[in-house]
Amino acid sequence: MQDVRLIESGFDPALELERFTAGLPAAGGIVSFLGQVREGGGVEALELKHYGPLTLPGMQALGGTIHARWPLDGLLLLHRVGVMAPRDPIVLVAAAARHRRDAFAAADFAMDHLKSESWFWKREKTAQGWRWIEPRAQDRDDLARW
Amino acid sequence: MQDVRLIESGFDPALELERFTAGLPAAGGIVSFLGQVREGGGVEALELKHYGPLTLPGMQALGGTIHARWPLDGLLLLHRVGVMAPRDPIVLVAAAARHRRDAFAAADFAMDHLKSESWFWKREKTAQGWRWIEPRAQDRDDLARW
Amino acid sequence: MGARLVFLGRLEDVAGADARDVAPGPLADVLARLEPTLAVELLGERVRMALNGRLIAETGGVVLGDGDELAFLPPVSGG
Amino acid sequence: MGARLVFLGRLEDVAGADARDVAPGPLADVLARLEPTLAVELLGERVRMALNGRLIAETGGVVLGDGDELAFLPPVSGG
Repeated sequence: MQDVRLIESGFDPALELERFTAGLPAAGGIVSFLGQVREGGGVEALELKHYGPLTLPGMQALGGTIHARWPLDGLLLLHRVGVMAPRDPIVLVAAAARHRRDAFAAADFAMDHLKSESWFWKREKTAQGWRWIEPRAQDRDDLARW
Repeated sequence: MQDVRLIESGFDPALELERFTAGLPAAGGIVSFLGQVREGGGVEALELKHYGPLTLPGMQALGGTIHARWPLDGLLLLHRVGVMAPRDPIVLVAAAARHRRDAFAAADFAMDHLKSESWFWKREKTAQGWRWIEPRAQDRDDLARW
Repeated sequence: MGARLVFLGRLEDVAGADARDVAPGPLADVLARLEPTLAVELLGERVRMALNGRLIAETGGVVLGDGDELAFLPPVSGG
Repeated sequence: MGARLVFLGRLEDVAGADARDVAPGPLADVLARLEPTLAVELLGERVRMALNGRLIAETGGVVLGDGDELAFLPPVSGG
Protein backbone atom coordinates (compact mmCIF):
# COMPACT_ATOMS: atom_id res chain seq x y z
CA MET A 1 0.00 0.00 0.00
CA GLN A 2 1.45 3.32 -1.10
CA ASP A 3 -0.26 6.67 -0.61
CA VAL A 4 1.67 9.59 -2.10
CA ARG A 5 0.09 13.02 -2.31
CA LEU A 6 0.94 16.66 -2.90
CA ILE A 7 -1.46 18.74 -0.82
CA GLU A 8 -2.49 22.23 -1.86
CA SER A 9 -4.22 23.24 1.38
CA GLY A 10 -4.11 22.24 5.05
CA PHE A 11 -4.27 18.65 6.25
CA ASP A 12 -4.77 16.90 9.59
CA PRO A 13 -1.75 14.72 10.40
CA ALA A 14 -3.46 12.89 13.27
CA LEU A 15 -6.39 11.94 11.06
CA GLU A 16 -4.14 10.89 8.18
CA LEU A 17 -2.03 8.73 10.46
CA GLU A 18 -5.08 7.17 12.06
CA ARG A 19 -6.52 6.24 8.64
CA PHE A 20 -3.18 4.87 7.50
CA THR A 21 -2.88 2.71 10.63
CA ALA A 22 -6.47 1.51 10.45
CA GLY A 23 -5.79 -0.01 7.04
CA LEU A 24 -2.79 -2.01 8.27
CA PRO A 25 -3.93 -4.41 11.01
CA ALA A 26 -1.10 -6.85 10.29
CA ALA A 27 1.69 -4.29 10.72
CA GLY A 28 3.45 -4.56 14.02
CA GLY A 29 5.02 -1.12 13.95
CA ILE A 30 4.41 2.23 12.33
CA VAL A 31 7.04 4.96 12.29
CA SER A 32 5.99 8.46 11.36
CA PHE A 33 7.70 11.77 10.82
CA LEU A 34 5.76 15.01 11.00
CA GLY A 35 7.42 18.23 9.95
CA GLN A 36 5.69 21.44 10.87
CA VAL A 37 6.35 25.15 10.43
CA ARG A 38 8.20 26.19 13.57
CA GLU A 39 6.68 28.91 15.65
CA GLY A 40 9.16 31.57 16.72
CA GLY A 41 12.32 32.90 15.12
CA GLY A 42 10.41 35.68 13.41
CA VAL A 43 9.04 33.56 10.56
CA GLU A 44 5.53 34.73 9.68
CA ALA A 45 4.92 32.43 6.74
CA LEU A 46 6.59 29.78 4.67
CA GLU A 47 5.94 29.00 1.03
CA LEU A 48 6.79 25.83 -0.82
CA LYS A 49 6.81 25.98 -4.59
CA HIS A 50 7.04 22.93 -6.77
CA TYR A 51 7.17 22.06 -10.46
CA GLY A 52 4.09 20.06 -11.37
CA PRO A 53 5.54 17.84 -14.09
CA LEU A 54 8.37 16.63 -11.83
CA THR A 55 7.39 16.87 -8.17
CA LEU A 56 4.65 14.28 -7.69
CA PRO A 57 6.18 11.80 -10.18
CA GLY A 58 9.45 12.17 -8.24
CA MET A 59 7.71 11.43 -4.95
CA GLN A 60 6.01 8.39 -6.48
CA ALA A 61 9.36 7.14 -7.75
CA LEU A 62 10.82 7.64 -4.26
CA GLY A 63 7.97 5.56 -2.85
CA GLY A 64 8.78 2.80 -5.32
CA THR A 65 12.44 2.86 -4.36
CA ILE A 66 11.57 2.59 -0.66
CA HIS A 67 9.13 -0.27 -1.21
CA ALA A 68 11.77 -2.15 -3.18
CA ARG A 69 14.39 -1.66 -0.47
CA TRP A 70 12.46 -2.56 2.70
CA PRO A 71 9.66 -5.06 3.30
CA LEU A 72 6.82 -2.71 4.17
CA ASP A 73 3.12 -3.15 4.74
CA GLY A 74 2.42 0.45 3.86
CA LEU A 75 4.02 3.78 3.03
CA LEU A 76 2.52 7.26 3.32
CA LEU A 77 4.20 10.33 1.78
CA LEU A 78 2.24 13.57 2.11
CA HIS A 79 3.75 16.96 1.30
CA ARG A 80 2.22 20.41 1.43
CA VAL A 81 2.81 23.06 -1.19
CA GLY A 82 1.72 26.69 -1.10
CA VAL A 83 1.77 29.22 1.71
CA MET A 84 1.79 27.96 5.32
CA ALA A 85 1.64 29.59 8.73
CA PRO A 86 3.56 28.64 11.89
CA ARG A 87 2.31 25.32 13.33
CA ASP A 88 0.95 24.17 9.97
CA PRO A 89 2.04 20.67 8.99
CA ILE A 90 4.44 20.53 6.03
CA VAL A 91 5.24 16.88 5.57
CA LEU A 92 3.99 13.59 6.97
CA VAL A 93 5.82 10.36 6.25
CA ALA A 94 4.76 7.02 7.72
CA ALA A 95 6.13 3.54 7.17
CA ALA A 96 4.46 0.39 8.48
CA ALA A 97 6.31 -2.89 8.70
CA ARG A 98 6.33 -6.18 10.47
CA HIS A 99 9.74 -5.34 11.95
CA ARG A 100 10.38 -1.97 13.48
CA ARG A 101 13.92 -1.54 12.12
CA ASP A 102 12.52 -1.60 8.59
CA ALA A 103 9.89 0.99 9.47
CA PHE A 104 12.46 3.31 11.08
CA ALA A 105 14.90 3.01 8.17
CA ALA A 106 12.22 3.56 5.53
CA ALA A 107 10.84 6.70 7.19
CA ASP A 108 14.31 8.10 7.80
CA PHE A 109 15.36 7.42 4.18
CA ALA A 110 12.14 8.98 2.90
CA MET A 111 12.76 12.20 4.82
CA ASP A 112 16.40 12.49 3.75
CA HIS A 113 15.37 12.13 0.12
CA LEU A 114 12.34 14.40 0.32
CA LYS A 115 14.55 17.09 1.83
CA SER A 116 17.41 16.86 -0.61
CA GLU A 117 16.19 15.38 -3.85
CA SER A 118 12.56 16.34 -4.25
CA TRP A 119 11.52 19.27 -6.40
CA PHE A 120 10.52 21.78 -3.75
CA TRP A 121 11.74 25.32 -3.30
CA LYS A 122 11.14 27.04 0.01
CA ARG A 123 10.96 30.67 1.01
CA GLU A 124 10.25 32.31 4.34
CA LYS A 125 8.55 35.56 5.18
CA THR A 126 9.88 37.62 8.06
CA ALA A 127 9.54 41.30 8.92
CA GLN A 128 12.20 41.85 6.21
CA GLY A 129 10.01 40.25 3.56
CA TRP A 130 10.34 37.01 1.62
CA ARG A 131 13.67 35.20 1.38
CA TRP A 132 14.52 32.00 -0.52
CA ILE A 133 16.05 29.24 1.59
CA GLU A 134 19.31 27.84 0.29
CA PRO A 135 20.03 24.10 0.46
CA ARG A 136 21.73 23.07 3.70
CA ALA A 137 25.02 21.16 3.76
CA GLN A 138 23.44 18.98 6.47
CA ASP A 139 20.82 17.79 4.00
CA ARG A 140 23.52 16.64 1.59
CA ASP A 141 25.34 14.87 4.42
CA ASP A 142 22.11 13.13 5.46
CA LEU A 143 21.66 11.85 1.92
CA ALA A 144 25.20 10.51 1.78
CA ARG A 145 24.39 8.08 4.61
CA TRP A 146 22.36 5.78 2.37
CA MET B 1 8.77 18.11 28.39
CA GLN B 2 8.63 14.45 29.28
CA ASP B 3 5.42 12.40 29.46
CA VAL B 4 5.98 8.82 30.63
CA ARG B 5 3.02 6.60 31.46
CA LEU B 6 2.08 2.98 32.05
CA ILE B 7 -1.45 2.50 30.78
CA GLU B 8 -3.77 -0.11 32.28
CA SER B 9 -6.53 0.08 29.67
CA GLY B 10 -6.86 1.16 26.05
CA PHE B 11 -5.55 4.43 24.66
CA ASP B 12 -5.96 6.41 21.45
CA PRO B 13 -2.56 6.87 19.76
CA ALA B 14 -3.81 9.50 17.30
CA LEU B 15 -5.23 11.62 20.11
CA GLU B 16 -2.11 11.23 22.25
CA LEU B 17 0.13 12.23 19.36
CA GLU B 18 -2.05 15.19 18.49
CA ARG B 19 -1.93 16.47 22.08
CA PHE B 20 1.81 15.94 22.25
CA THR B 21 2.35 17.88 19.01
CA ALA B 22 -0.01 20.69 20.01
CA GLY B 23 2.17 21.43 23.02
CA LEU B 24 5.33 21.79 20.93
CA PRO B 25 4.87 24.62 18.44
CA ALA B 26 8.61 25.29 18.24
CA ALA B 27 9.58 21.73 17.31
CA GLY B 28 10.33 21.32 13.63
CA GLY B 29 9.97 17.58 13.56
CA ILE B 30 8.23 14.84 15.50
CA VAL B 31 9.10 11.17 15.05
CA SER B 32 6.73 8.59 16.45
CA PHE B 33 6.66 4.83 16.76
CA LEU B 34 3.41 2.98 17.30
CA GLY B 35 3.48 -0.69 18.11
CA GLN B 36 0.22 -2.58 17.88
CA VAL B 37 -0.94 -6.14 18.41
CA ARG B 38 -0.71 -7.73 14.98
CA GLU B 39 -3.84 -9.22 13.54
CA GLY B 40 -3.35 -12.68 12.07
CA GLY B 41 -0.96 -15.49 12.89
CA GLY B 42 -3.48 -17.08 15.23
CA VAL B 43 -2.88 -14.76 18.17
CA GLU B 44 -6.14 -14.13 20.00
CA ALA B 45 -4.80 -12.02 22.84
CA LEU B 46 -1.57 -10.67 24.21
CA GLU B 47 -0.79 -9.92 27.84
CA LEU B 48 1.95 -7.70 29.19
CA LYS B 49 2.85 -8.09 32.83
CA HIS B 50 5.07 -5.69 34.67
CA TYR B 51 6.56 -5.24 38.12
CA GLY B 52 5.20 -2.05 39.64
CA PRO B 53 8.18 -1.01 41.76
CA LEU B 54 10.56 -1.22 38.78
CA THR B 55 8.71 -0.70 35.52
CA LEU B 56 7.57 2.91 35.58
CA PRO B 57 10.69 4.16 37.41
CA GLY B 58 12.75 2.35 34.77
CA MET B 59 10.84 4.07 31.95
CA GLN B 60 11.30 7.44 33.63
CA ALA B 61 15.04 6.79 33.94
CA LEU B 62 15.12 5.87 30.24
CA GLY B 63 13.41 9.18 29.48
CA GLY B 64 16.08 11.01 31.45
CA THR B 65 18.86 9.21 29.59
CA ILE B 66 17.32 10.12 26.24
CA HIS B 67 16.83 13.77 27.19
CA ALA B 68 20.46 13.96 28.29
CA ARG B 69 21.71 12.43 25.04
CA TRP B 70 19.73 14.38 22.41
CA PRO B 71 18.48 17.98 22.38
CA LEU B 72 14.73 17.39 22.42
CA ASP B 73 11.73 19.63 22.80
CA GLY B 74 9.59 16.78 24.06
CA LEU B 75 9.50 13.06 24.68
CA LEU B 76 6.46 10.78 25.01
CA LEU B 77 6.74 7.20 26.28
CA LEU B 78 3.43 5.37 26.67
CA HIS B 79 3.22 1.63 27.30
CA ARG B 80 0.22 -0.61 27.79
CA VAL B 81 0.08 -3.38 30.37
CA GLY B 82 -2.64 -5.99 30.81
CA VAL B 83 -4.55 -8.01 28.26
CA MET B 84 -4.83 -6.69 24.70
CA ALA B 85 -6.62 -7.81 21.55
CA PRO B 86 -5.35 -7.71 17.95
CA ARG B 87 -5.14 -4.12 16.62
CA ASP B 88 -4.85 -2.68 20.13
CA PRO B 89 -1.97 -0.23 20.56
CA ILE B 90 0.84 -1.49 22.80
CA VAL B 91 3.42 1.25 22.79
CA LEU B 92 3.64 4.81 21.55
CA VAL B 93 6.94 6.68 21.55
CA ALA B 94 7.33 10.19 20.18
CA ALA B 95 10.32 12.50 20.13
CA ALA B 96 10.14 16.14 19.07
CA ALA B 97 13.23 18.10 18.17
CA ARG B 98 14.43 21.08 16.23
CA HIS B 99 16.48 18.77 14.00
CA ARG B 100 14.97 15.63 12.59
CA ARG B 101 18.06 13.43 13.01
CA ASP B 102 17.81 13.93 16.78
CA ALA B 103 14.12 13.01 16.79
CA PHE B 104 14.72 9.86 14.74
CA ALA B 105 17.63 8.73 16.90
CA ALA B 106 15.80 9.38 20.17
CA ALA B 107 12.69 7.45 19.14
CA ASP B 108 14.75 4.56 17.76
CA PHE B 109 16.85 4.41 20.94
CA ALA B 110 13.73 4.54 23.10
CA MET B 111 12.18 1.57 21.31
CA ASP B 112 15.34 -0.54 21.44
CA HIS B 113 15.58 0.04 25.18
CA LEU B 114 11.89 -0.43 25.89
CA LYS B 115 12.03 -3.75 24.06
CA SER B 116 15.15 -5.11 25.70
CA GLU B 117 15.66 -3.44 29.01
CA SER B 118 12.27 -2.51 30.38
CA TRP B 119 10.50 -4.68 32.92
CA PHE B 120 7.77 -6.21 30.78
CA TRP B 121 6.94 -9.85 30.29
CA LYS B 122 4.75 -10.84 27.38
CA ARG B 123 2.56 -13.83 26.71
CA GLU B 124 0.31 -14.70 23.80
CA LYS B 125 -2.90 -16.62 23.63
CA THR B 126 -3.53 -18.88 20.66
CA ALA B 127 -5.84 -21.85 20.16
CA GLN B 128 -3.23 -23.82 22.16
CA GLY B 129 -3.57 -21.52 25.17
CA TRP B 130 -1.22 -18.99 26.74
CA ARG B 131 2.51 -19.07 25.97
CA TRP B 132 5.27 -16.83 27.38
CA ILE B 133 7.37 -15.05 24.77
CA GLU B 134 11.12 -15.53 25.11
CA PRO B 135 13.52 -12.63 24.51
CA ARG B 136 14.61 -12.37 20.90
CA ALA B 137 18.27 -12.31 19.86
CA GLN B 138 17.33 -9.47 17.50
CA ASP B 139 16.37 -7.31 20.46
CA ARG B 140 19.79 -7.80 22.02
CA ASP B 141 21.46 -6.96 18.70
CA ASP B 142 19.36 -3.81 18.41
CA LEU B 143 20.51 -2.71 21.84
CA ALA B 144 24.16 -3.29 21.00
CA ARG B 145 23.94 -0.61 18.29
CA TRP B 146 23.97 2.23 20.80
CA MET C 1 2.89 -11.23 58.55
CA GLY C 2 5.88 -12.97 56.92
CA ALA C 3 7.75 -12.19 53.73
CA ARG C 4 6.52 -12.31 50.18
CA LEU C 5 8.01 -13.81 47.02
CA VAL C 6 6.87 -12.38 43.67
CA PHE C 7 7.20 -14.37 40.45
CA LEU C 8 7.29 -12.59 37.11
CA GLY C 9 6.87 -13.92 33.59
CA ARG C 10 7.05 -17.68 33.15
CA LEU C 11 8.11 -18.09 36.79
CA GLU C 12 4.47 -17.41 37.63
CA ASP C 13 3.53 -20.60 35.79
CA VAL C 14 6.22 -22.62 37.56
CA ALA C 15 5.09 -21.34 40.95
CA GLY C 16 1.40 -21.66 40.14
CA ALA C 17 0.72 -18.10 41.33
CA ASP C 18 2.17 -14.63 40.88
CA ALA C 19 3.22 -14.40 44.53
CA ARG C 20 3.57 -16.50 47.65
CA ASP C 21 3.83 -15.61 51.33
CA VAL C 22 6.68 -17.36 53.10
CA ALA C 23 8.16 -17.52 56.58
CA PRO C 24 10.97 -14.98 57.14
CA GLY C 25 14.58 -16.09 57.32
CA PRO C 26 17.78 -16.35 55.32
CA LEU C 27 17.07 -16.66 51.58
CA ALA C 28 18.80 -20.04 51.41
CA ASP C 29 16.39 -21.40 54.02
CA VAL C 30 13.37 -19.85 52.33
CA LEU C 31 14.30 -21.44 49.01
CA ALA C 32 15.02 -24.80 50.64
CA ARG C 33 11.40 -24.96 51.82
CA LEU C 34 10.02 -24.48 48.24
CA GLU C 35 9.38 -27.24 45.73
CA PRO C 36 12.81 -28.17 44.30
CA THR C 37 11.69 -27.55 40.69
CA LEU C 38 10.66 -24.02 41.60
CA ALA C 39 13.81 -23.32 43.61
CA VAL C 40 15.99 -24.42 40.69
CA GLU C 41 14.16 -22.07 38.32
CA LEU C 42 14.40 -19.15 40.73
CA LEU C 43 18.15 -19.61 40.99
CA GLY C 44 18.63 -19.71 37.19
CA GLU C 45 21.59 -17.57 36.17
CA ARG C 46 19.45 -15.25 34.01
CA VAL C 47 16.94 -14.60 36.80
CA ARG C 48 17.51 -11.29 38.57
CA MET C 49 16.12 -10.33 41.98
CA ALA C 50 14.69 -7.16 43.45
CA LEU C 51 14.35 -6.72 47.22
CA ASN C 52 11.64 -4.26 48.15
CA GLY C 53 11.69 -2.78 44.66
CA ARG C 54 15.46 -2.47 44.27
CA LEU C 55 17.60 -4.74 42.14
CA ILE C 56 20.18 -6.63 44.13
CA ALA C 57 23.50 -7.80 42.72
CA GLU C 58 24.44 -10.32 45.41
CA THR C 59 22.00 -12.67 47.06
CA GLY C 60 24.49 -14.35 49.41
CA GLY C 61 23.65 -12.46 52.56
CA VAL C 62 19.95 -11.79 51.97
CA VAL C 63 17.73 -12.39 55.03
CA LEU C 64 14.01 -11.85 54.50
CA GLY C 65 12.26 -10.11 57.38
CA ASP C 66 8.59 -9.47 58.09
CA GLY C 67 7.09 -7.37 55.29
CA ASP C 68 9.98 -7.82 52.87
CA GLU C 69 9.16 -8.47 49.21
CA LEU C 70 11.59 -10.37 47.00
CA ALA C 71 10.79 -10.40 43.29
CA PHE C 72 12.24 -12.91 40.81
CA LEU C 73 12.70 -11.37 37.35
CA PRO C 74 13.39 -13.64 34.36
CA PRO C 75 14.63 -12.14 31.08
CA VAL C 76 12.17 -9.55 29.80
CA SER C 77 10.27 -9.86 26.52
CA GLY C 78 8.41 -6.63 26.45
CA GLY C 79 7.54 -3.77 24.18
CA MET D 1 1.94 30.58 -29.56
CA GLY D 2 5.70 30.51 -28.90
CA ALA D 3 7.66 28.66 -26.27
CA ARG D 4 7.58 29.08 -22.52
CA LEU D 5 10.36 29.42 -19.97
CA VAL D 6 9.53 28.50 -16.34
CA PHE D 7 11.59 29.83 -13.44
CA LEU D 8 11.65 28.00 -10.11
CA GLY D 9 12.83 29.12 -6.70
CA ARG D 10 14.95 32.26 -6.58
CA LEU D 11 15.11 32.37 -10.39
CA GLU D 12 11.54 33.62 -10.25
CA ASP D 13 12.79 36.71 -8.44
CA VAL D 14 15.58 37.27 -10.96
CA ALA D 15 13.15 36.95 -13.85
CA GLY D 16 10.44 38.99 -12.14
CA ALA D 17 7.82 36.31 -12.88
CA ASP D 18 7.45 32.55 -12.61
CA ALA D 19 7.28 32.10 -16.39
CA ARG D 20 7.81 33.98 -19.61
CA ASP D 21 6.67 33.36 -23.18
CA VAL D 22 9.46 33.61 -25.73
CA ALA D 23 9.90 33.27 -29.45
CA PRO D 24 10.87 29.75 -30.56
CA GLY D 25 14.36 28.96 -31.73
CA PRO D 26 17.66 27.47 -30.61
CA LEU D 27 18.17 27.79 -26.85
CA ALA D 28 21.32 29.88 -27.33
CA ASP D 29 19.32 32.43 -29.33
CA VAL D 30 16.45 32.42 -26.82
CA LEU D 31 18.86 33.10 -23.95
CA ALA D 32 20.70 35.79 -25.92
CA ARG D 33 17.46 37.77 -26.15
CA LEU D 34 16.98 37.77 -22.31
CA GLU D 35 18.44 40.32 -19.92
CA PRO D 36 22.12 39.34 -19.49
CA THR D 37 21.78 39.09 -15.66
CA LEU D 38 18.95 36.60 -16.05
CA ALA D 39 20.74 34.59 -18.76
CA VAL D 40 23.82 34.27 -16.55
CA GLU D 41 21.75 32.96 -13.65
CA LEU D 42 19.89 30.47 -15.85
CA LEU D 43 23.19 29.06 -17.09
CA GLY D 44 24.59 28.63 -13.56
CA GLU D 45 26.27 25.24 -13.18
CA ARG D 46 23.87 24.12 -10.40
CA VAL D 47 20.75 25.00 -12.39
CA ARG D 48 19.16 21.98 -14.07
CA MET D 49 16.68 22.08 -16.92
CA ALA D 50 13.57 20.12 -17.78
CA LEU D 51 12.13 20.18 -21.31
CA ASN D 52 8.40 19.43 -21.38
CA GLY D 53 8.59 17.85 -17.92
CA ARG D 54 11.70 15.72 -18.48
CA LEU D 55 15.13 16.51 -17.12
CA ILE D 56 17.70 17.02 -19.83
CA ALA D 57 21.38 16.32 -19.37
CA GLU D 58 22.73 18.22 -22.35
CA THR D 59 21.43 21.59 -23.50
CA GLY D 60 23.76 21.98 -26.48
CA GLY D 61 21.34 21.01 -29.19
CA VAL D 62 18.07 22.18 -27.66
CA VAL D 63 15.76 24.00 -30.04
CA LEU D 64 12.52 25.33 -28.58
CA GLY D 65 9.48 24.89 -30.77
CA ASP D 66 5.94 26.17 -30.52
CA GLY D 67 4.34 24.89 -27.30
CA ASP D 68 7.59 23.69 -25.72
CA GLU D 69 8.14 24.38 -22.01
CA LEU D 70 11.66 24.67 -20.62
CA ALA D 71 11.93 24.82 -16.81
CA PHE D 72 15.00 26.12 -14.97
CA LEU D 73 15.49 24.32 -11.65
CA PRO D 74 17.94 25.74 -9.10
CA PRO D 75 19.07 23.58 -6.15
CA VAL D 76 16.08 22.44 -4.12
CA SER D 77 15.47 23.40 -0.49
CA GLY D 78 12.33 21.49 0.29
CA GLY D 79 10.79 19.29 2.90
